[in-house]
Amino acid sequence: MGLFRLKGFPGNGNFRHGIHPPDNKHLSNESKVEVMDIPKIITLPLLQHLGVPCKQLVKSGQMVKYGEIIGEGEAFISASLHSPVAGKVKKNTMVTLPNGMHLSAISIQTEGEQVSYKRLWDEIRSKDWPRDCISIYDPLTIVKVIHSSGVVGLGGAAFPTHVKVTPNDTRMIDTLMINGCECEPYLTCDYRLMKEAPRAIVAGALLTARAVSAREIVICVEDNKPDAIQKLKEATEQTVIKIAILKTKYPQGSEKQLIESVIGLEIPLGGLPSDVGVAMSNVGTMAIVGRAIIKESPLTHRVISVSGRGINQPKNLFVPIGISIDEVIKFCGGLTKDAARVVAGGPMMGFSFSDFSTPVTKGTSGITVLTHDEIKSDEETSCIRCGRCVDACPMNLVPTRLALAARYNNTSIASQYHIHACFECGCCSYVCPAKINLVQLIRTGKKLAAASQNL
Amino acid sequence: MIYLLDIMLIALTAALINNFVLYYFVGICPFVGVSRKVEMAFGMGLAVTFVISIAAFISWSITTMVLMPGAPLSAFIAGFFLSKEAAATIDLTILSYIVYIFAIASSVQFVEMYVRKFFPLLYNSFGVFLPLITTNCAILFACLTIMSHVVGVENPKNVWDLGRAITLAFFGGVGFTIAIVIMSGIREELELCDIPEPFQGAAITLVIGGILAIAFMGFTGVDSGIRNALMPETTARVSIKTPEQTLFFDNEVVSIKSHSNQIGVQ
Amino acid sequence: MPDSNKKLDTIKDFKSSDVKENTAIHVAPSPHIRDTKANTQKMMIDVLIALTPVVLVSVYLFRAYAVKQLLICLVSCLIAEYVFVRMRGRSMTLKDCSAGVTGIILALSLPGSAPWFVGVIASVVAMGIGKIIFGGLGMNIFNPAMVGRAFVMIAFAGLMSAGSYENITGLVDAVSGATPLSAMKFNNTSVEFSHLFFGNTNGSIGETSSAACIIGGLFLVFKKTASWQIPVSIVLTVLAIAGITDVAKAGSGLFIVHHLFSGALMFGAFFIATDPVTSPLTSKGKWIFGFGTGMLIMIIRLFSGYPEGVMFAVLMMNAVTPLINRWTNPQPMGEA
Amino acid sequence: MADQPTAFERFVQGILPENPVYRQLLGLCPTLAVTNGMKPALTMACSVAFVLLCANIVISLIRDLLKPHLRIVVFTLTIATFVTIADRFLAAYLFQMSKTLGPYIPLIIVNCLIICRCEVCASKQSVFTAAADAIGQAIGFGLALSSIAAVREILGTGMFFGMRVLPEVWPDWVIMVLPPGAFLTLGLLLGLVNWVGIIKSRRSS
Amino acid sequence: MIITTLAIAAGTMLVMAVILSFVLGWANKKFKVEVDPKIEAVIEILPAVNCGGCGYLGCSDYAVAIVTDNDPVNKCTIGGEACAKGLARIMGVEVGEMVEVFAVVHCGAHTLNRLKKHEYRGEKRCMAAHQVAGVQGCSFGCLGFGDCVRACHYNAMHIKDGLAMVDFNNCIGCGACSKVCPRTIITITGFKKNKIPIVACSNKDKAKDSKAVCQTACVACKACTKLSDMFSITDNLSKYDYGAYTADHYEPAVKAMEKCPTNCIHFVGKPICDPPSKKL
Amino acid sequence: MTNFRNNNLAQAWLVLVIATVFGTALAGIQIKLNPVIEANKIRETMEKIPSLILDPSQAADIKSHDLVIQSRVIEIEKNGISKFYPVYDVHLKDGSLAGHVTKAKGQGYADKIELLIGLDAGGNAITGLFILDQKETPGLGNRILEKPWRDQFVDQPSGTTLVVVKSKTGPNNEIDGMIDGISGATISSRSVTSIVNTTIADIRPRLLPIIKKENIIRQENE
Repeated sequence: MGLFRLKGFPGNGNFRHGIHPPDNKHLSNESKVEVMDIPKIITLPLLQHLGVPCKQLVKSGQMVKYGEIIGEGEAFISASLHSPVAGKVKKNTMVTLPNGMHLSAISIQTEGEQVSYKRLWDEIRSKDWPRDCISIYDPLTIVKVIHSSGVVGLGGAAFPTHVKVTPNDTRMIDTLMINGCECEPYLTCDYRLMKEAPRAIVAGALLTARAVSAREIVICVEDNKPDAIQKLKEATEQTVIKIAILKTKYPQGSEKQLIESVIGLEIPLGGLPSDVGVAMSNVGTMAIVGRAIIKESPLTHRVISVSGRGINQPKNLFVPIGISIDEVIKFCGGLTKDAARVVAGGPMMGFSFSDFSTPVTKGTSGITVLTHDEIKSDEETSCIRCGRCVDACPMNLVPTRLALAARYNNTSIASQYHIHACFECGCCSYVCPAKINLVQLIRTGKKLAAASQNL
Repeated sequence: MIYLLDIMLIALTAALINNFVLYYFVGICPFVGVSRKVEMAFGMGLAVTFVISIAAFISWSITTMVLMPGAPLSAFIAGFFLSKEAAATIDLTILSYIVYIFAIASSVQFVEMYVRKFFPLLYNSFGVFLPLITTNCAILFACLTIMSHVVGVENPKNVWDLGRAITLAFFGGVGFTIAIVIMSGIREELELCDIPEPFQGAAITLVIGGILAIAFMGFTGVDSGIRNALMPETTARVSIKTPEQTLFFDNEVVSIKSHSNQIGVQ
Repeated sequence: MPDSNKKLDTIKDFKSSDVKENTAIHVAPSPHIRDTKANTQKMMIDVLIALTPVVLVSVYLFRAYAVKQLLICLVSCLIAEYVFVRMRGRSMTLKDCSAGVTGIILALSLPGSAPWFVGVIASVVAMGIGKIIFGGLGMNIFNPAMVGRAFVMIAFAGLMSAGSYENITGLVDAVSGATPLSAMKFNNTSVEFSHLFFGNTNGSIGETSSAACIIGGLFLVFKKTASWQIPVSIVLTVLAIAGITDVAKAGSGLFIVHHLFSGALMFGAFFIATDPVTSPLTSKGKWIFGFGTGMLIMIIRLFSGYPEGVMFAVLMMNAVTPLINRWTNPQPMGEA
Repeated sequence: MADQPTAFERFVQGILPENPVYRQLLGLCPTLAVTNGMKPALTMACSVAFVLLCANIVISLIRDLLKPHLRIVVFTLTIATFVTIADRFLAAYLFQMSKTLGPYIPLIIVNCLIICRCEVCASKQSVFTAAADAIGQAIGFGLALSSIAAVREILGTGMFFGMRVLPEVWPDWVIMVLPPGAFLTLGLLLGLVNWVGIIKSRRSS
Repeated sequence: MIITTLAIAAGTMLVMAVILSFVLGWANKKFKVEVDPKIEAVIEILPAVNCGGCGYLGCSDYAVAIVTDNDPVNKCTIGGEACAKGLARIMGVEVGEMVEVFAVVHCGAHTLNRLKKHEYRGEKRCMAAHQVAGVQGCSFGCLGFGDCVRACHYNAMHIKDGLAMVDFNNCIGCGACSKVCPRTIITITGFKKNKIPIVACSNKDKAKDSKAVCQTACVACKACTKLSDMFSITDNLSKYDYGAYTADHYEPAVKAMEKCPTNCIHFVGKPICDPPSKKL
Repeated sequence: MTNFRNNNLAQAWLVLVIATVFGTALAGIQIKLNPVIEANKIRETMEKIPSLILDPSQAADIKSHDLVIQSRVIEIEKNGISKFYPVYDVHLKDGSLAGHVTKAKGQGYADKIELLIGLDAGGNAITGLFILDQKETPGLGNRILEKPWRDQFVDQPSGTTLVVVKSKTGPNNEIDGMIDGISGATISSRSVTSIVNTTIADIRPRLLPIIKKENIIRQENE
């Protein structure tokens, strides 16, 4: 600690503990982002973000155009929904999202004239994103447009972005941190985006910084992505944006860990980045923000990476939100024979699912298909208190104790040892030699603790 | 120096070597009952240590003043009715058990009421443990041990003074605290263990107590080791002769004829 | 757009089942990948590998005595584990090798001359009272091998003194009868360093050769199966206390050598105290644990009636390990 | 409290269903301390029986005079008196045994078992019932003590009541007559009793 | 000599007793702390032995726990049954006047009835599996990993063929199982008769969706509501009004059970642990 | 009247009565039993004296008032601590001095060990050793109770310091001053030996003057 200092930043580019899983990014990091074709049917769940579901605005049988608002996020913590295709609204269906949410979804049958998705992607990766005329945008307008465009964090949690950028009197934002770490193994969508469309990210970052009136903008990238760093450096020339090159380590991309790495501050337990004067956003989100404000087009598409040894042709794709995962997999050549588990997101924190008609949502950062060999795990044995999980936990918790407490439904011990501080990064499960499902147990323990507090 | 060493060894013996709980088996009830939480156990230990010291003070005073043969107070009162020699032999040690248990019970109750009224905060942290202590054998045991070192000791110079008495009691309480806190730590851990159903609760506590007792046996002889290390034996210097008694022996009967008093046994 | 329409048609024919064909997709909560390098069984096998030098030296030195003791303890530990686990109606746990490790460590900590039933009783106690009664591997508070050994040590004290060892091989002739530490404590005689280091002394079959223990122990530490903090802190503490005592007595230095390399110090520091189940979780806790163990070892060795203190010290520190864990419980990020 | 148990019920309950040691976990100090041989164990059991019987009878006789807030004081006073009597008789007529038992005879005063019986039974029921209760509980206590003492003495010395029952080759398990043996034996026996109880209740249900 | 000794002993005891009663009596008045009269009443009943057997720090601590935290009244081994009854009277928690309550599982699908089930690899707990999509098609039904079995202290829950079952002989209606069920399909229901009808389904999806995942799901066909007005349909799910249940409602309910096209109406309760179905 | 009823003393009348009654009863028991208990305590030591001084054959046919035992206490001061040795001078009926028995206490392995040491008249040799009280490890340390081991002390000259050896093998077998240690309980055997050594060293000089006095008395009688 402290031996290596990050140049120009208070932090040292590293955080306590963490793990080094094989990143397997080579499978897809050389393949350029490809643009998916317009799907025949689009399914848009009404809740694709954290918070309150949006209110459906269209009825069955109604015709919608590309980019038309079909669901309105009325509540503060909610996001609007826009149609990525032109077509006819069909009857609502029930979908079960990979994260277990069972909810109603608008489905749209493609009909009539469509926009070219290729053009949309070209727009994003073009080099003519403005860098100097940002000041023409009023901060409040920026927030409003972000809200109305339905922008949510594309890193995985899908937290509505306008909530983060809404100015707050009590907690002043000092630094805007753009998270380009992408510490999850396999995923390469952020990397490709940074490499192919750095200008859009920069534009979005400048706009967001203006909205939150941050003095500093930092783009954080792990040191295993030299190409992206190079491109970003070029794109950020003559701007205030700094680039922090961080140690490759999981979970470097978690906001608490990232802030510790770069700024050297710890977010208080149960607090938010804004408690230490930081606003944080994903690189993908920044590109979308730039697009929403400058091109005035809402969030309808995103970049995902489809990777893993269980897929025939790992690819990075520019897909419309609401496209069925079936089609995505089909586009990537289908599953191999030994595919065993399909995960929405990365293998550490993603959600596995079995129903391939599930749509891609705003929070889907990738689809990872793992093979039998990769997930083969030994039978669970007893915890021998070796302490490896303690040495791995980035939150400095004692996972084994939390997990045992959860297993024996002992919520008082669980709360005493701060079970709620766990953000389920999976480091402990990864290193556990006894193959105990620590994270899963802690997750149930959190539910139990919450339930017992409510009683 | 020698007195200090003596005190130190009494303390060490009471706290670790001959631990009240693990060697003498006194205070088993709270050891089994009130050892589920470390905070609880620590509070209990503190309360016991406090009460045991008070009880030792009271019982030592009563024993030396009233109960033991020739105690000043009872001899003084008896002096009104009897000759001086007879008054000096008044022996009330038979009342000792009753007196001790009453001294303990009333001091516990008094302290509890006092603390509860005037120090509610203190009461919440340690006063709540007080009622549990009356039936704690450790306190009575300490009083009895002190008594055995005060009454009926052959060598008048070996009779314990107040300092030794309180040291024994206080460190006996410390030893109790150590044992119960260790036990509570282990039992908190056991909350997360898959203990066979029949052994849950008291049984596993006793088994752990057994293993702890084994571990504490490692301290056996530490006191004499320290004594030998710090104070090697040296040769005698002065000698004083003391009064003589004549005794007669035969196979069946012992009779003692001494200059002062005569006790005949048939 | 005619092109895209044509493509839409192909997608229309495509069903969910096509993707899943010939594959067995299953679901599970995250994380989906695991570190495949380490598992409990491998850790236990590491311990077994680390024990090989000690076992080999003990067999070389004590011949049939060592073989007999090792076999008795190993077999009876395995049988005891089997029987007790069956009594509980739980799934068999022999596969994780922990019973084997306990058996071998137990055998190595017994003198070769101890009769057969000592090994058997020690094994049954180690497995039953030391382990299964707490719920099996990982739940035990005390080191099972040490519980077993302590039980027979106190139960059959007469049989457990290595003094009754009969010299058959002629290899162990440095001191007749007494172990180096008891010779030192009771007779004020000392043994050459080389004998202590290579093990040509009397004692429990595994503890005599410090060299073998150090080799095995370094392997364990290198494989990260055992933590390095505990052995280091134990050795440092013992070194410091023995050094101070030696200086106070104006000794020759042999005193330090004796305390470091004889008795079960090296064996205990590397193989017994490092048992992850019964030692603290955090590295701070491990330092405290090692320091406490070293202190207690020296207190027992210097003052108590026992010449040797590793077993009692480890048991006592096992008992306070939950408290150490409590005091050194890491503060979650952002809490402090 | 109309439905107080009858004398016979009290008597039977004390022996096994409400065994003071195994079921109620009362009076553990002497249970652990004096059970390294059958003789001290039985002497202790007899002393407890004597104190229990006398205290129960006396309390039952004066039960109508008891004031609620002073009842514990009276109990303690009575118990302490009878304990003193028992102690002195042992010292006078069984001197060696009295020396062996040492402070554990006076510690009967704080044995929860007796105060518990005074509270539960003697202060509410007639002399006859109280006596039956005392005898039942005393038998239960004696059984518990002798079961532990039997295990400890036989394993620890190969003897029973001081007479050799196991062959000479039997290696004495010295630990059994030392403090750890007391804890372990009681713990394991307690587990065994619980186990039998669990099996019984499983079968019946 | 003898007389004097006796007199002095008696005198010592008397003096001690007098001092004691004076000091404690005075202290009792002087240091009196006002407490809840209910707690005082409870303390009166408890034996005041302060043995700690209940796990509390003495009798008054237990009394406070009983009054303020509603702790069980039967923890005092010394006081025994009589004490527990007295305490129960003070606390007014008389058992026996209330309707018997039991746990009821609102799901009737065994493994074979479930469609779109996938192998689940992970912690075998309902709470963990509930957070994973696609363990089984139905998002409402019983996961069958037995969180309720582990929560039950009375050996009254069993998993049979992937479905939680209540053993009504052992169930005391404590509600521990319903608290841990992540899908809240276990409810604690008052049983006015030995057997009452339940709707063994919790799927709130429309008929098409629920049929797709389960053979025995309620399809909200309203057949039962026509036969008995005790049934009502809310959220595509039939519900039974237990509160108004009387003996008169037995026959219509039986008819409804027979009529139900997916066999999701069952009669459950004592004396049998019910594997309820007529055809399957 | 009501005032009186509420008085603490009036409330506690039962306690007062019981306390008084019980106190009297106990005192009665004390008066009755105390002599027996005291005698027990003395008998404990007295019973052992003949076997410690006399040959076993002699000890067996000791008759009424065959021995006259004179007790005294010898106080030794060392390092500021004074030690007390109760010494019993045993005379035969004819007035001749048979020997001395002394009670000695010392630290053993586990706890204090209390011994009776028998010395011949003049304190020149040990005639017997008996262990009154010990808490040594059963099976190991408490083998000091065994007669064969204790008998090693008999006939050892009191002038030499006794030494515990590992095993008295070979020609050393009969050498004075060697005590065979108990295997596995070196500390206990050493403790006993050192208590014996210290005691004899302490009291031997104090025995001699009396012996002289006894001799003078006898001579005068003759």
